[in-house]
Amino acid sequence: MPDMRFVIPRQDINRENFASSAPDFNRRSEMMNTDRGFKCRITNIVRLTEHEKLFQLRIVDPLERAIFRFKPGQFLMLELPGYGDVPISISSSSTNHEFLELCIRKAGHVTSALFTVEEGAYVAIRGPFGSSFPMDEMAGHNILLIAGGLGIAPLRAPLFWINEHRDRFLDINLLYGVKEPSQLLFTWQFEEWEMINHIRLHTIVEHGDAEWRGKRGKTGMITNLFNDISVDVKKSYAIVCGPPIMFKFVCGYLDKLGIPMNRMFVSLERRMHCGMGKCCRCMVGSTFTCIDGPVFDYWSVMNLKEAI
Amino acid sequence: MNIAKLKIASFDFTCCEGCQLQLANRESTLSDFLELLDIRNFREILSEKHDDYDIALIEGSISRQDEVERLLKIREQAKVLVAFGTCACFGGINSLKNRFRMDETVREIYGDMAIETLPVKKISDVVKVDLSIPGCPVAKEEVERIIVSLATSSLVTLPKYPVCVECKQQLNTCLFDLGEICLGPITRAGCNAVCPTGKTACLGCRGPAEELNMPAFLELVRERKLSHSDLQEKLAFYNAFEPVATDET
Amino acid sequence: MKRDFALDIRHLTRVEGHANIQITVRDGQLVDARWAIVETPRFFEVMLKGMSAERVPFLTSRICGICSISHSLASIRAVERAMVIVPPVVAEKTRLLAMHGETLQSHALHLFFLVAPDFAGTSSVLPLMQSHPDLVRAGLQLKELGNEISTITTGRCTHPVSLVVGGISKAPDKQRLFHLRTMIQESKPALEAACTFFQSLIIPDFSRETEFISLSNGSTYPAIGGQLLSTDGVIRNENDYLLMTNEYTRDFSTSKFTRLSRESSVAGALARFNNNAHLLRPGAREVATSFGLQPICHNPFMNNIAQLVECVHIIEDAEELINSLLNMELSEIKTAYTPKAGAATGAVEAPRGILYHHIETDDEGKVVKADCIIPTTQNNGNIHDDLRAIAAQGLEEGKEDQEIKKLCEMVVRSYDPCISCSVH
Amino acid sequence: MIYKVISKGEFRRFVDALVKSNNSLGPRQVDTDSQGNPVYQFKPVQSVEEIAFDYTATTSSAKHLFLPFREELSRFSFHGDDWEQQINYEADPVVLVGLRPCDISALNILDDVLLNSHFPSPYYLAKRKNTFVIGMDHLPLPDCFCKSMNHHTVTIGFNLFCSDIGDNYYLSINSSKAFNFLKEFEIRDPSHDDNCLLVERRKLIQNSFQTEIDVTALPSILDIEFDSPVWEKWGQKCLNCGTCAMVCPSCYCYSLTESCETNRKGARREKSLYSCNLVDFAVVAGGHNFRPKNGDRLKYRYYHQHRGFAENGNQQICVGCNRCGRACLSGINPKDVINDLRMEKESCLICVSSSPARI
Ligand SMILES: Cc1cc2nc3c(=O)[nH]c(=O)nc-3n(C[C@H](O)[C@H](O)[C@H](O)COP(=O)(O)OP(=O)(O)OC[C@H]3O[C@@H](n4cnc5c(N)ncnc54)[C@H](O)[C@@H]3O)c2cc1C
Ligand code: SF4
Ligand code: SF4
Ligand code: SF4
Repeated sequence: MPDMRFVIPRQDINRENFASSAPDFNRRSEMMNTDRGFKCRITNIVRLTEHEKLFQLRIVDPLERAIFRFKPGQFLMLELPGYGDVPISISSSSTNHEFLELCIRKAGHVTSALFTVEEGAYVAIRGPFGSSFPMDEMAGHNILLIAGGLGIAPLRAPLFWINEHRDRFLDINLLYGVKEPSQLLFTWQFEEWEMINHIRLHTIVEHGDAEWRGKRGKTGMITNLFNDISVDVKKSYAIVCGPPIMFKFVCGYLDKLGIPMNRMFVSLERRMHCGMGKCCRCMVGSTFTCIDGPVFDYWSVMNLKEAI
Repeated sequence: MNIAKLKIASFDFTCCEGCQLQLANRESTLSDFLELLDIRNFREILSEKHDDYDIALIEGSISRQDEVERLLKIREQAKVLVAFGTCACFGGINSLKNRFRMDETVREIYGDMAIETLPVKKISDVVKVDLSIPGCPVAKEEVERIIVSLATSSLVTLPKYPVCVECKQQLNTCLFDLGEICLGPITRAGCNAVCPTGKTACLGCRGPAEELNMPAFLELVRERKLSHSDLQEKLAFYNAFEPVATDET
Repeated sequence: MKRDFALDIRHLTRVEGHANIQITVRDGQLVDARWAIVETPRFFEVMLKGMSAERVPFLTSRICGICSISHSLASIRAVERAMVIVPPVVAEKTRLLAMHGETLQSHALHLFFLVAPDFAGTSSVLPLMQSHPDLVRAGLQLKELGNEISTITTGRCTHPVSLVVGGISKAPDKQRLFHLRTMIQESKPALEAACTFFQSLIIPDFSRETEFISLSNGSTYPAIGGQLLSTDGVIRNENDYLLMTNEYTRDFSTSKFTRLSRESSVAGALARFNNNAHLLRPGAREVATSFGLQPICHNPFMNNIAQLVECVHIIEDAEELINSLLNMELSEIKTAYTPKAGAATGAVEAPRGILYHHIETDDEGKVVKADCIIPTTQNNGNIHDDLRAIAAQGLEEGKEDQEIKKLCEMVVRSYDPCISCSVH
Repeated sequence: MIYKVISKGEFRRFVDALVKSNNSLGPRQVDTDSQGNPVYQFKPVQSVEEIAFDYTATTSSAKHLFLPFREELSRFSFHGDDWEQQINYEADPVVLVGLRPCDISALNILDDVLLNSHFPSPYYLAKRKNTFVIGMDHLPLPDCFCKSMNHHTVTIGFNLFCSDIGDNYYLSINSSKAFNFLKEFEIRDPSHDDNCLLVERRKLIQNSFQTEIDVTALPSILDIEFDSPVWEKWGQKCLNCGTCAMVCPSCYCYSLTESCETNRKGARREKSLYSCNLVDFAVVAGGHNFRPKNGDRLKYRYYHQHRGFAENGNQQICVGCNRCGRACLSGINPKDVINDLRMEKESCLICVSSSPARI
């Protein structure tokens, strides 16, 4: 029989004060709920290309919906129960509190399973996590948005923001390159962006087909588009999203043009398991992509080991 | 999650049938496990036979011509052919026979009786294998996990790291510290380090871990002055590793 | 009416391994009835050559997926006797407990998965899960108990890891032994349910006089080692196993045949019972009586009942073994030894009968010669002869072809043949 | 903190009372190695007799009691198309006897990473709060280098810490729980002599270290030497076996897996401790491996241990217990690796004008 005098009482971690505890473990316990996801209903699925779909999500619980806020550039962990969770950038407007949009490419285990679910299914999201594009700091400047391939997905959130606050910005150029014309995403928004939001849109593909050439579309690498624009380096910010190899060329070019490194922003991708700076999967040098990133200015990236 | 049952069949070749037997183990989840399956052919427990299976579990290695033909037929039918157990994946202990001449081997056991036998082959020497589940015997827990993954069309994976990870998680004393050679550092995990946990050396039944570092492993055995012949006997036991140089230096 | 028929069962189902039953009847006369094993041989005796003795049990356990513990222990016993190594008491008790676990698991698998469908008229255990859920649950519970005993004593239930020459490499965990004791107590209703079910079955009426061979040590129900004893009165020393078996080959079978005083003989649960019934634990003896089973019983179908009786015995015995292990200091578990030359036989009672391993080592303790004689090999002759007798009896009684076929299959299954094991 | 002195006999009675009333773990001898040395591990104990108070060091740290090697984080149960998520992070109280200062320091570091950072881990917190830690000092082993890491003493992170001052233990009591328990036993205030004995004991420990590592400016050296051939050299020896990370008291990297239950009525999210030395740690979708070579991965472990990551304010997280060095079958240990790296650096600094060719 245990001697009751020496039995250690069990301590509930949600209770703030327990005088008998040894060290001070009370800090930040208000953020305890990080492993519980918000349940979302998939309200709409749009097939963009063979490999990409746009998922529209609505947080089920009204209270959770009301408190969920994010900044352009942040990502969330999307959980498909039974399969796992993956980091996905939020691709919708940060002022839209009704729906979230996620543009997802079928890449592996979880994303393939996501491609089999239908509208009405329930998933969970954790987050938002990570750093964001400094939209306020960029106000009053020209913005150069450069997207390669799926890089357009994380660019959509800042783009929405810019469009909603169009008067705060000067010239906006969107450079968008993909491999083939069929891979161009969000084409239905191009006209709106150009006509209503006065964004100068430049697209380029690596391999154009006959139809593309017929419409006099450009072919080549994304860097070829630089000939079409004039950049006022003193008054410009750049946001670059795409495969790592693209950073090197694009940012290298902009650097040469004279845009300061701390005015160029990139979004990095690494394998993530937790999104909370604990699993150490997404380390780049000594920096966590999930907490310190995914959005970094180019100066920081240059100083990270193994970044690109 | 409602999913169609997997049309599965189980076939045994040259082996002890211990891997098949594992399918009937883990009694606590057995009925749930069988719920996932539509067993079309399984001689060991079932009298009916049907030939419309999608998944074929192949147990054992190949050591006679009629087995080759039977296997080729199964390959034609099966959408997913699974090498089930170490004998199927690597040849297993049966391969120890290959060190001897076949005619002498037969004479030794059967005298002058005419018995056919071929040098032992693993399944992938004969047909294409879609999925390998190693283990002597296979671990039912892993089989269950893989079958559930197949049923839910999830990713089927085996650990890529070596047994030492799981061994340390069991707080075992390393067998090298007890003066024995253990193949844990070069063998694929997934068995929960059963052998080192029972304090006997890992003999590598799950085959090589991914990107194993054989030179470093050999160096380790040399440095600790452990017996080279013991090492070779262990490496050869399941035929899962490339033979190593014989010099005793 | 004189009838013709040919029965050709290629790869009998619900047995371990590949074998065929062939019966030919012409003009109402039984022309031929044979038990033909076609399993691919693996040549273990050759593989063992040159292997160090300490590794032998790890190889021989792979002879059979069902009775791997018996094979391990037979090899270990042979090597220990050859090199004069005496294992500590704790090791011996643990080994015996391990054997019990294996036998329980094997008997449960046989009785519930392979035999019960015959009596219930189904093709496998799967439909029984719906029609007799309690019976299947009881079977699973006993099988699980057997597996758990093996796992706790040897590290895993198939292909043991901690049975080694000299003793055991790791002592069973006392916490888990406690848990095992609870499991045993909880299994008793399952055992009763099984007995009630088998009481309700009609055991085919068939008998053919034969010779039963088992181990015997005079004081306890046999398991590991002892003298070799036959119901015809032959007694031999363990090392003289060859005189007990007299192996020979038949051209239709990859598994060999054996004989002793008669054309054929039997090993297994019924043989153990016939030779040692008085050494069973009281509970087991009671169950035997309730089935009208008494020595010497010559009905092969009663082998199933003998297995059930043994389950009762094992569970009682295991409980006592666990109690005594729990009261011991489990520190001394292995005797140190230096490998040396020697030769000896290790005989154990595997679930299906006597299993002999004979091992000869050189000065470095490497195997120079090995011989394994498997219970099913010893039963082949008797199965073969029973097939002929039961088919003839069926013809005489004017039974339908299908009925004869079923009886033939059933009589083979009652031996619980372990075919891949016999062709090792 | 309150300081008291307790006789060794009375202390044993105290520990026995605790151990008998709670789930407890302490160092126990589990084996004898081939050299005849005892092997210790933290194992469950039922009475004070089972605790090896004079143990040297356990092979594995006590980390897994706070960060289990495998841990279920949450569970989903499915109903039709819908599901529910259940999370349970409660923990039962545990008494942990015999932690060394370095082990406790490692816990403090884990506290920093897992509690005082962006997203505190409730799972860890529950276990940490419910573990009653009794620390004990010891004379360093020949290969301990905790002094170099400044972790040979510890002032927080335990409930009770015992310094051996001959016939008595000098107790540092750091929680009211411990103080309450001790009220039932014979303790006294430290005398002047006791204080002197304590100082002497500390000096003795301080002076008994045989292994030292120069860690000055190590973080920046690690940054500068990111591409050093030293990594390649040690990487060639590394077996990618993860042993070092499993036994280390402060390695905490993990992986998450989700698996469906066999009856498909639910799924579990499970966390398993991982190691940056394992081959697939940095593999991303599509199969690209950011750290394909042994050396890259080994470097990352050292980078993490000795340079520190942001969540921990870029502090070193290695406490200098050398468990990794002892357990590594390839003889890779922090002292040799770091010295090698330093040599590299320093030999270059000496030859300011023309660097010698690398062999
Ligand atoms: C910040 C950020 C933003 C991103 N935004 C987007 C976006 O907007 N759109 C988009 O399409 N993609 C985006 N990605 C990429 C996306 O996260 C990956 O494509 C995705 O994680 C691939 O996951 P998968 O499960 O399909 O592939 P896999 O790599 O097959 O699986 C990843 C997960 O499955 C499990 N897993 C995989 N392999 C194994 C194994 N061998 N063993 C055990 N478990 C395994 C792991 O738990 C892992 O988390 C982003 C990535 C990051 C880091
Ligand atoms: S016993 Fe074997 S598996 Fe375990 S750590 Fe040592 S080498 Fe690795
Ligand atoms: S450093 Fe040593 S212990 Fe760590 S992974 Fe490499 S070989 Fe294993
Ligand atoms: S890295 Fe090695 S020395 Fe440092 S704390 Fe971990 S195990 Fe101890």
